[in-house]
Amino acid sequence: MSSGTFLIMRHELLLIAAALLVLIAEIFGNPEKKSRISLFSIILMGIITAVGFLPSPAGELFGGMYVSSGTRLIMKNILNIGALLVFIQSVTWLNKKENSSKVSEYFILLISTLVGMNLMISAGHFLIFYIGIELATIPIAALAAFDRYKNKSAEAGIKLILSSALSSGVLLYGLSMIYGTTGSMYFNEVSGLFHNNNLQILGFIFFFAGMAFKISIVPFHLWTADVYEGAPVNITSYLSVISKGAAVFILMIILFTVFPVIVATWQKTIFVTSILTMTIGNLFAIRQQNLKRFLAFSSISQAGYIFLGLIGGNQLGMASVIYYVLVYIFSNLGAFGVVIAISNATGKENIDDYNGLYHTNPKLSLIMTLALFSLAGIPPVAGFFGKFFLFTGAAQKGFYLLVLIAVLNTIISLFYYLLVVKAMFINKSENPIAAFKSDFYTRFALGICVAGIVITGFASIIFEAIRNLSFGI
Amino acid sequence: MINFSYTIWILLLPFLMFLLLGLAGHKLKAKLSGLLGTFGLGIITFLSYLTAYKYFFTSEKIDGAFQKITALNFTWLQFTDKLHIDMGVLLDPISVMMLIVVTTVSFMVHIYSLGYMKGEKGFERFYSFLSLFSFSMLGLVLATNIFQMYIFWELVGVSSFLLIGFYYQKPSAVRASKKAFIVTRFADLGFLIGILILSFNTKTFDFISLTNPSGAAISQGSSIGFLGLSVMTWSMIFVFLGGAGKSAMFPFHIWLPDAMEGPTPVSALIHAATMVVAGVYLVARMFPIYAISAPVALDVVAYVGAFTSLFAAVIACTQTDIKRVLAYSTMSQIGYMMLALGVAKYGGETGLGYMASMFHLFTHAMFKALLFLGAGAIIHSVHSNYMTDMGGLRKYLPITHITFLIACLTISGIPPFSGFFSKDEILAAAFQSNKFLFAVEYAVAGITAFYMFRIYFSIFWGKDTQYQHTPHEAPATMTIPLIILAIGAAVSGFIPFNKLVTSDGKILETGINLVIAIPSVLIGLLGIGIAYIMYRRESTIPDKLAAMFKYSYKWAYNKFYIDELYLFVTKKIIFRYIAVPVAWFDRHVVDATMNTIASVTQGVSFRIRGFQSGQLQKYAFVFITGAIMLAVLFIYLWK
Amino acid sequence: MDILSLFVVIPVLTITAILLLKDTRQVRVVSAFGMGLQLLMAGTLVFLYLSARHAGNSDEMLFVKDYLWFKSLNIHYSVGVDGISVAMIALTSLVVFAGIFASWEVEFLRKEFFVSLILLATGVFGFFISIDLFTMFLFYELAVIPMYLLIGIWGTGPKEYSAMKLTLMLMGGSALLLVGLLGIYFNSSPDANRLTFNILEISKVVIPLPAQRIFFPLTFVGFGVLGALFPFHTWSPDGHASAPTAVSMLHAGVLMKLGGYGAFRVAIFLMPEAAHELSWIFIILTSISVVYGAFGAIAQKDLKYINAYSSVSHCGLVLFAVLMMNQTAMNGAIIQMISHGLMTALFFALIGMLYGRTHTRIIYEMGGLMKIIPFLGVCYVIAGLASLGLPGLSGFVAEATIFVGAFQHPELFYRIVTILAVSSIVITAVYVLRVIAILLLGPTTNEHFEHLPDARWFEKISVVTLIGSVAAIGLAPFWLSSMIGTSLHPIIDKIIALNPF
Amino acid sequence: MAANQIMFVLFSAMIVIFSILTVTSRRILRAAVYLLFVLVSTSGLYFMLNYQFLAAVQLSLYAGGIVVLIIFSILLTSHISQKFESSGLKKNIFSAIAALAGATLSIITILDYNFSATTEAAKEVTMKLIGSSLLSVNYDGYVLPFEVISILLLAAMIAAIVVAKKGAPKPTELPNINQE
Amino acid sequence: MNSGIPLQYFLILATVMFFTGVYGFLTRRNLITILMSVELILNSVNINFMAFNRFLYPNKLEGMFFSLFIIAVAASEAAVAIAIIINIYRRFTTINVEDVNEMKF
Repeated sequence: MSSGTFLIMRHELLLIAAALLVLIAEIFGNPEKKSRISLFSIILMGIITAVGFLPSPAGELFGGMYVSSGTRLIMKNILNIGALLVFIQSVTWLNKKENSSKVSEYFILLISTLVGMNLMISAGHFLIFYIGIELATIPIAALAAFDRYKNKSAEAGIKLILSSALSSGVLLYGLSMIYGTTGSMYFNEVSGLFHNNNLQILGFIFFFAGMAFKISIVPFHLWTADVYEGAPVNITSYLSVISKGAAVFILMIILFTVFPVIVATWQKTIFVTSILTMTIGNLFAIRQQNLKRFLAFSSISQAGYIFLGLIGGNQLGMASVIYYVLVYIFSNLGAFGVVIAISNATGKENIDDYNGLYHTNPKLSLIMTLALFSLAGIPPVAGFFGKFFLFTGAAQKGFYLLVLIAVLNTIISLFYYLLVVKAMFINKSENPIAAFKSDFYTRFALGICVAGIVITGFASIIFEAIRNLSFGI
Repeated sequence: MINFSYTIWILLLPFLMFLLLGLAGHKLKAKLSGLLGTFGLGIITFLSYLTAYKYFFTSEKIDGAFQKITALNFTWLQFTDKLHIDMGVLLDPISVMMLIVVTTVSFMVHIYSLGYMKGEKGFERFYSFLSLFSFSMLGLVLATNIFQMYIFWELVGVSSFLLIGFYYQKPSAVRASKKAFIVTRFADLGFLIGILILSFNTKTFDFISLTNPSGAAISQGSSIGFLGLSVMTWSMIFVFLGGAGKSAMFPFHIWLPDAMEGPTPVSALIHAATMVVAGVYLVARMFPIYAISAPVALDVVAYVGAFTSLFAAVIACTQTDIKRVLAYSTMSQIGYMMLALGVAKYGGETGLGYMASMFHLFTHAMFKALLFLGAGAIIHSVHSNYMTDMGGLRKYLPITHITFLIACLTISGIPPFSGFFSKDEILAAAFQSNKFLFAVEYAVAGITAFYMFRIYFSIFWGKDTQYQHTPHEAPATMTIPLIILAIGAAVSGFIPFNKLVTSDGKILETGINLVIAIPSVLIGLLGIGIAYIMYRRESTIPDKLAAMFKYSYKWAYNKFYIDELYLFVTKKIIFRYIAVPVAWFDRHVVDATMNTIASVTQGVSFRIRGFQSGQLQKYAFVFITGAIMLAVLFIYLWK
Repeated sequence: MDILSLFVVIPVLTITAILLLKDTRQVRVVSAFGMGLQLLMAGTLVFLYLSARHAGNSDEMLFVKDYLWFKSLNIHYSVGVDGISVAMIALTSLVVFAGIFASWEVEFLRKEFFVSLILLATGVFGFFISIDLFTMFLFYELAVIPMYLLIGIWGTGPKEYSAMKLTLMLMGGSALLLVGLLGIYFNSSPDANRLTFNILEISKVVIPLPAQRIFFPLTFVGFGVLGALFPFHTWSPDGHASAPTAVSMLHAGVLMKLGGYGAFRVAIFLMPEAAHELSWIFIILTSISVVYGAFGAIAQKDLKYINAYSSVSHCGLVLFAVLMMNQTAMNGAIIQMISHGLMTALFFALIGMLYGRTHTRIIYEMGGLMKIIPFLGVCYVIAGLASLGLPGLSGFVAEATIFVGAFQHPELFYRIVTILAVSSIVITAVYVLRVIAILLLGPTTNEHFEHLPDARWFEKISVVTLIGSVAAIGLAPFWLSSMIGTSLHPIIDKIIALNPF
Repeated sequence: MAANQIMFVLFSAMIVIFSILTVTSRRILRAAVYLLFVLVSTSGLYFMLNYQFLAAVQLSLYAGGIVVLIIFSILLTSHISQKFESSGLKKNIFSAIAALAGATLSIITILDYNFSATTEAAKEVTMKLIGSSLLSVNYDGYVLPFEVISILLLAAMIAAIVVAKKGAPKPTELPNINQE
Repeated sequence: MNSGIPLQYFLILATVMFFTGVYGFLTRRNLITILMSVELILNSVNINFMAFNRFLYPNKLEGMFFSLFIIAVAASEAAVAIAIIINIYRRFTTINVEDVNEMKF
């Protein structure tokens, strides 16, 4: 393996190395001081994230099975940032007694899912893509079932793994058809051999259904809420941003590079599903009381908006999707960060519990508000820019109707985001959550999120950088 | 060319006075503010007389006609290149004549109020409002363009509103002021629409270019028809609506009697002498257009004027509140003026009506102000408005008695008092052009004499009423204006109006037409005679008559139920059947639609919750069917 | 730092300063200072603008500054003003200044209140200085959102419902608007690589008519929602009724103007053909707004509702005039915006002060207040008179200009509709006088009110500022009118050039 | 009928029948055994198709590994003789409709497609070829997935342990801050 | 060895198996039997890959390798799933899928 190979594959290799290091630390470390493993993992992840930004050559490895390019690198970097944030946010929770025996497992599993995602993004072959996606899912299911003393956690785990198995089955079935009609599983070969025939479309739809499952696109989304609610909050946040983001990235890459021939078909597919997704996600979110469930549906509808960037198949759309995922990571992790902090301190996860939060914990409320506004796309925070660019991407190809439906949907979403804001600022509570001080990790992570929410929008350089690396069909 | 630019002070002074008294008045001593206001108006009066002298006697005439002089003019608000509101001073015979009327009466009222309003709360407020009114009225009179006139027209309306509602804690005063404002506002709407139509066609607001009989503007729009009448006619009718509102012509007359809730000096100034004749002034101002381009509109003016004069005169006979009687009498007299304008034509002999109208306006201002101030003096001493509470007052109020008598004789058209001359001209003009209208006016002359002497006899003669406090003559501040006005009323008939104020500015040769003069004096005397019989002493005749014509009396007493009709329209129709339903519609239909969208969303959200059943297999089912349906859709249905 | 950006920077600095303050009592002083500075700045801007025009600078926009922001989409942060925006900025500074004093006695979460209020103002200022559609939209939404908290936290009555409704409906408007703006953007240049959000540049091209037909209604209605266009006005009564005083002032006084301004500056200016073609629909809607709002006001009992409906009527007049698409009417529309902004702010300030004393807004529960609180009473009468269009106060100037302008429309239909709209002045008089009569005049009905205190110094500052401005415009409208008029020329030229009707 | 055709019919019949039995049998252990039969028959098919290596993998990993795992877990969680009640009729019908619809759709689409027979020479699937392909870093080489799958297996192992591991302390009650 | 058997037969066989698995997934109540249905599904996919590889693209071994890795992934998936199922059994004392629905709506 040459150094060039290492450079190209450094994300995956470093992550694997990190996983092994954590494993070694687990085995040889002092069992009394396991909490240090958290810090160790965070430092490792921090280093990996930083290294990821070093310039890197683009190239193909393994006869085209592994592809690296600027776009894919930036996607991986974005995921790394998100993962790092999740890591930091997890510390308080992991320090609890009931979790103390599983700290290193937690990090190893998370890192291995990250390896899976990175591989899947760099895939040049459906096999790598498939293994990557499974590697990114199976450990997550175990993590969802991490709270072994909670029924809901176990339920979340089983629902995730079984549904995901079904979706993988459907996806594979679709892939088998694509294979049967093209004779190859290499991305660049498939795209050349694709025609607009029924069997291929059927294969594509099944493939799409499998992917849509991962992104929680309606009607393949039903697992989302239950899993999000049942899983530990950190895992929920990880699922809702990192897993989803990775799936969006790879779907986008595949759509753009493998399926340009049937662009009309997948545009229609996306058109229908994104409308369904936004609307259904929003409609369900309205009624939710549990914040995790609430954010689950919100993330479903967010996925619908993200599809608007995909639909055009244009450079702008791609840039806006990548950019939006970045913004979304900050916003959603900001919101989850607050939920995690409060959940850790009080165990409360309901919107009603947040009544009068502003009077006791103003900073947390403000961060939550900022994050929710960013999710809703309210200026001047980054979410506004993200949504604007997504819609611009769709409008560029003339999907004005879709944009209109999407923006009308943002009103519904604004409604329920405001419900939370209302709870925190306006509602009175007999028994509000008492003032508490979060530990350093929580505050640090939230600080990064806030900075991200605020800066990502205004600093046009971020978007421009992404834009320059993006490509259209 | 004479420099008239000082006339700006005629406008500025009262405005400054208004600001001074309005903003700082409560800090001054009450008496000082009154004196200040009076003094200010004195200066204005002086300036006005100066202007009148210079205009009529020293200004240059062209072709034997008085010229319209734009003393000063500046653009206040530019709409388009041609349409712009200017603020300025236009001097021509009628504006100068009005200047005299307004300042004279106003000055008298200012002095009079020093006594009448003494000790009232809000004395300085009263004077600031009076200043505001003077400012507005003068601005109206001197307007160089129709929009300026409209502006001051509105201001006059609001000062009238403020003054009627001066006793703002008295519900009836509040109601009356509101009514006055809204009714006139409604009429002003017509005025504004008229202006819009007029300016759309003529592309100018300027009076001089509008009313130039040979100018381009005057013929604009008379050829464009709309609903059977020319556009010019429409616009003039609409403009007249505005005039009718201010001048309390039927059917906009209802506010005037109620307006008597205001302090009596205000009634004298605004609701007798000056503001209410603004409508007449407006028609006179636009007269060339009426006469040349919109004769139909002019006929409307004539008939409305005639009807109102008769209608009001009849009601006046039945009222017992002396101020109300005077108010109806005012309406009736203004009807005279309107009629006179309506029957006139532009220029020459046929323009007699125009001159007569202006003449009557002038004399009427004098004697009606006198009447009101006299009534004020009476009320001041008796503390009642009702003539049923009065009687035999001649002993207690000698000066008031004499001046009031002069005024009554004047209005009844008895020579040599001024009313005789002006009314005679009007009747002559009516006789010239329309015998029917002449007949009406002739009858009205008789009725007028009757009802005026009805109150005269009831107050000063009649039964000897026992008063709780012995009535006493008013102070000098009140009697002096009475005397001055009485002199004015008596002698102003000798002013040669035919040489000064005519439709085309040229001298009009007129004389006393005995054929008309003698019968009119006779009918006046007849009216006085009947009144003498009925009211000189306590008599049962009026009651008998009232019983005999029970229903007609009742109708007239109740002012022909016009007020009730209005009340019905406003309260019932507008409020209950339009405004309330609109408000209801807004809340329960428009808003409800918006709320329904929200509740439907929530409802749908609730209904579809079954999809999220928590059952893994149902999820899978949806997944599979979803995939299959998408496949079917995109393979077979929507390829 | 250019002068225009200062209008955004100063509020932001003020907010920062407030946030850094420890002592909440100083908050209002700092706010007043910041907004006072802003008012001075506005004065300076007016002066600079007029002197630049006087010096012969005939550019369409002055003080233009342009910074490239998002290169790939050609999004700029670009600011510039013409007479219209200068006037609107002046209006905003006045109202905000008065609003600060009107909320002098907010006790609950004072810091947050002033921060939200100034944030709202920031959005409005930003909107008026922007000449780039993107930043304009950004500031537009920025202005809407603090409203939710302001009403929700500091409001009265069904505040949560009203706040939510207001926010959602306004965001609904901005949703339509967003689509409209994107449509404009993608048609802003025949060359796909030279698309722009810059209003001035877009105005130089003709957007294809089929595109205009789609995007004009979207844009117009999008702004129209904020401008209380029938039937999208229903947020207004509830919102105003529940909002705290300063917020009502700002909202009715300034925020609703964003609608009119946007409809004019974006919808009509950039898409005149469609505007001309479709104006009849919106003319009908706006005339309904005008008359219907006025009738709606007659039947109300709550002072704020009355004023809210009257705002519907008056703002309807703005859109009505804008749609007439000629110089005079548009000029009138702008003056009406300013005039209505001032007087409705005045109204709401006074209503707030009355409410603070009597704790009711139902007119029938009050009466004869003139005697007890003459200062406020007189101010209320003045506001009422301004509202019904009394000459000498700003309302008349605006309405007269609008009506004369609208009546210049060459088509009979428009003139007849104008007459309909004109008739609203009577209805306005009816409800204004009705309120004045019940509220202020007549005998005092409630003995509890006998000893109410009259206005205090900060209230006087607030009210006098506004009345002064109302009267200034009313007495000397020519400078305002001509300042706006000159700025309208390019717009009118474009309309005339494209629509030789 | 040629031998291979007979074999095909045999295998496919077994696959279909046992598949259906797997998903319908009311005794769980039987179902597991039926699954085993299906998997074995499938490996028979692979033999038929000349993929001996994969057939072997199928037998060892699938039939030998997974099914044993399943049976273990059955033993852990159920009584062997337990007959569980059949699921609701409505659910069965709807599921059957969905499955039938899906199958119909797929089959129609498959039959609709004109597969062009290959003209390429078949590669001999020798162990050597498989081995070298599996370790090749070039085109058509599978070393990368081979390596990654090892990580997956490791992760899966850890995951399974994390979930199933006993002995972690029970969660402590949260301090109720509100009462402090 | 595959002469005389059309490719379609294999495909149909796989399809039937696939949807049988789907049916099982949708109807079986026991979590383990659901897992078994998943195995059926994956197995059917494998048949597809093998058949395509053999009939259409015999010069490369992509299909075969794909199947190989699917089997491996299926194994690890099954391992984790079974671990979770056992955990479910501990928590709920049942592995009936219909009883595992604490979270809904």
